[in-house]
Amino acid sequence: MSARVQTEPFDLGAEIANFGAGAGAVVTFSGLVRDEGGRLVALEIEHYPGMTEKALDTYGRMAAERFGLSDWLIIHRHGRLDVGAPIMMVATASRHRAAAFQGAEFLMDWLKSRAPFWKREITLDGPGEWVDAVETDEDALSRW
Amino acid sequence: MSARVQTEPFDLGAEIANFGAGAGAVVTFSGLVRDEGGRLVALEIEHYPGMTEKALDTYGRMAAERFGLSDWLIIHRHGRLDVGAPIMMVATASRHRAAAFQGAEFLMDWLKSRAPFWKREITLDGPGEWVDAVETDEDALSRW
Amino acid sequence: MVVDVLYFAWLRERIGQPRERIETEAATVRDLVDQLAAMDDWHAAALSDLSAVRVAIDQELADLDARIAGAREIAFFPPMTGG
Amino acid sequence: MVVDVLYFAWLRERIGQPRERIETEAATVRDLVDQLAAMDDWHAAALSDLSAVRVAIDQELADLDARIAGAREIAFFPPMTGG
Repeated sequence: MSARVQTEPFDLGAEIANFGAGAGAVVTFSGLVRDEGGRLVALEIEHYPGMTEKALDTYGRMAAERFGLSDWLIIHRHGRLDVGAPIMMVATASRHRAAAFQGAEFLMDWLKSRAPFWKREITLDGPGEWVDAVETDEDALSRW
Repeated sequence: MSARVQTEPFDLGAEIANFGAGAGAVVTFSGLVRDEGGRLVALEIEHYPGMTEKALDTYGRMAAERFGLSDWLIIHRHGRLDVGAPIMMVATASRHRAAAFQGAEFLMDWLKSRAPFWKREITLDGPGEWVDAVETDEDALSRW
Repeated sequence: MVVDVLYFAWLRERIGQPRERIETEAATVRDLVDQLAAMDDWHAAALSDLSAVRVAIDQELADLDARIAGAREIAFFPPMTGG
Repeated sequence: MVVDVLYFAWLRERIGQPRERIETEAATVRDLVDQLAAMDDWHAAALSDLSAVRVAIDQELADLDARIAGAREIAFFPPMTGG
């Protein structure tokens, strides 16, 4: 039951090696930097120190309570992340699979639209555009 | 894009280290042996060699086509599996998170009710009851 | 025709063997079940509640009314509990 | 009252600084936006389209009509794009 914000990479396998002991179902999601058809070399991720940690912790607790998760983990990186690098991960553990899946999707929907992170594209020419929010991400929240 | 049936444990982290290269979203599910309140010491899993491999491959291809997955992986163990041990995993990779989540849930629903595996409980007294199929697992298939 | 009949999980245990070769004139799976159930008490008991029995013909799931002409391997087993 | 006003992402870039200390009599976030936009062209440009601006008061998301009495830190930023 923890949330971390860091610049360092993480090892998903190591993170969940001792995750959710006793649970029957563990779901993970990881987000990776896409190359967008070769256009990108990296993403630069900015966040709001202080608020970010509080927000992630709040969303983790919300998910645990709502879906009866026995464990949850959120890791989100910031700074410069090269194409192919892991940006973030969530993991959820529960007795049965439905709760673990729903908990992970719920966390992702909240993270995408309510956690204070902003992505900027880095191309061969240097820093480029800030990534626009996607309307479907905002819509996804309304299902919970 | 592969399915494996094996007695050996697997290492989820190692399995997805090179999984879904180029994807933006990777979802994993793993199922672990629960102790059922201390009643169980292990599960014994029987399967139908030949049919199992074909079934898993078929469901993987179905999921890939239906959700546009760029990669998928299914590993299911058989034989005696102690409490806490990993039973099986699926992983799905896609450009965006919704497809990766849906692909993984679809695979799990098919696996649970349509792949030829049977679980038997092993208690302190030795081999016990065969695990009954759960009606909600059958129902889960109807949503796809 | 001759088919290999396979049993899994508690069906295998009740019948007492994992597979047997059967000479049959059955047209459908249901006909084959009737023939098997008439062989002895163990087969009869194992196959008495067909709502708890699933079938595969040549390793593909099928239903009781499926025709078995040409099949080489017919398997009976309880509802699956993988995952 | 005195508040720390923070800017992130392109709002930070357009305004040219990540934070500033502001003396204000504003009752709501909207009042504060009006005061900031009146400071210079950079503030005015960055805050011209409020549909693209999100707000947090003391690190909690809030809306433009939220009252700011007692707030120590008010942040303006574009819609979030984490995950």
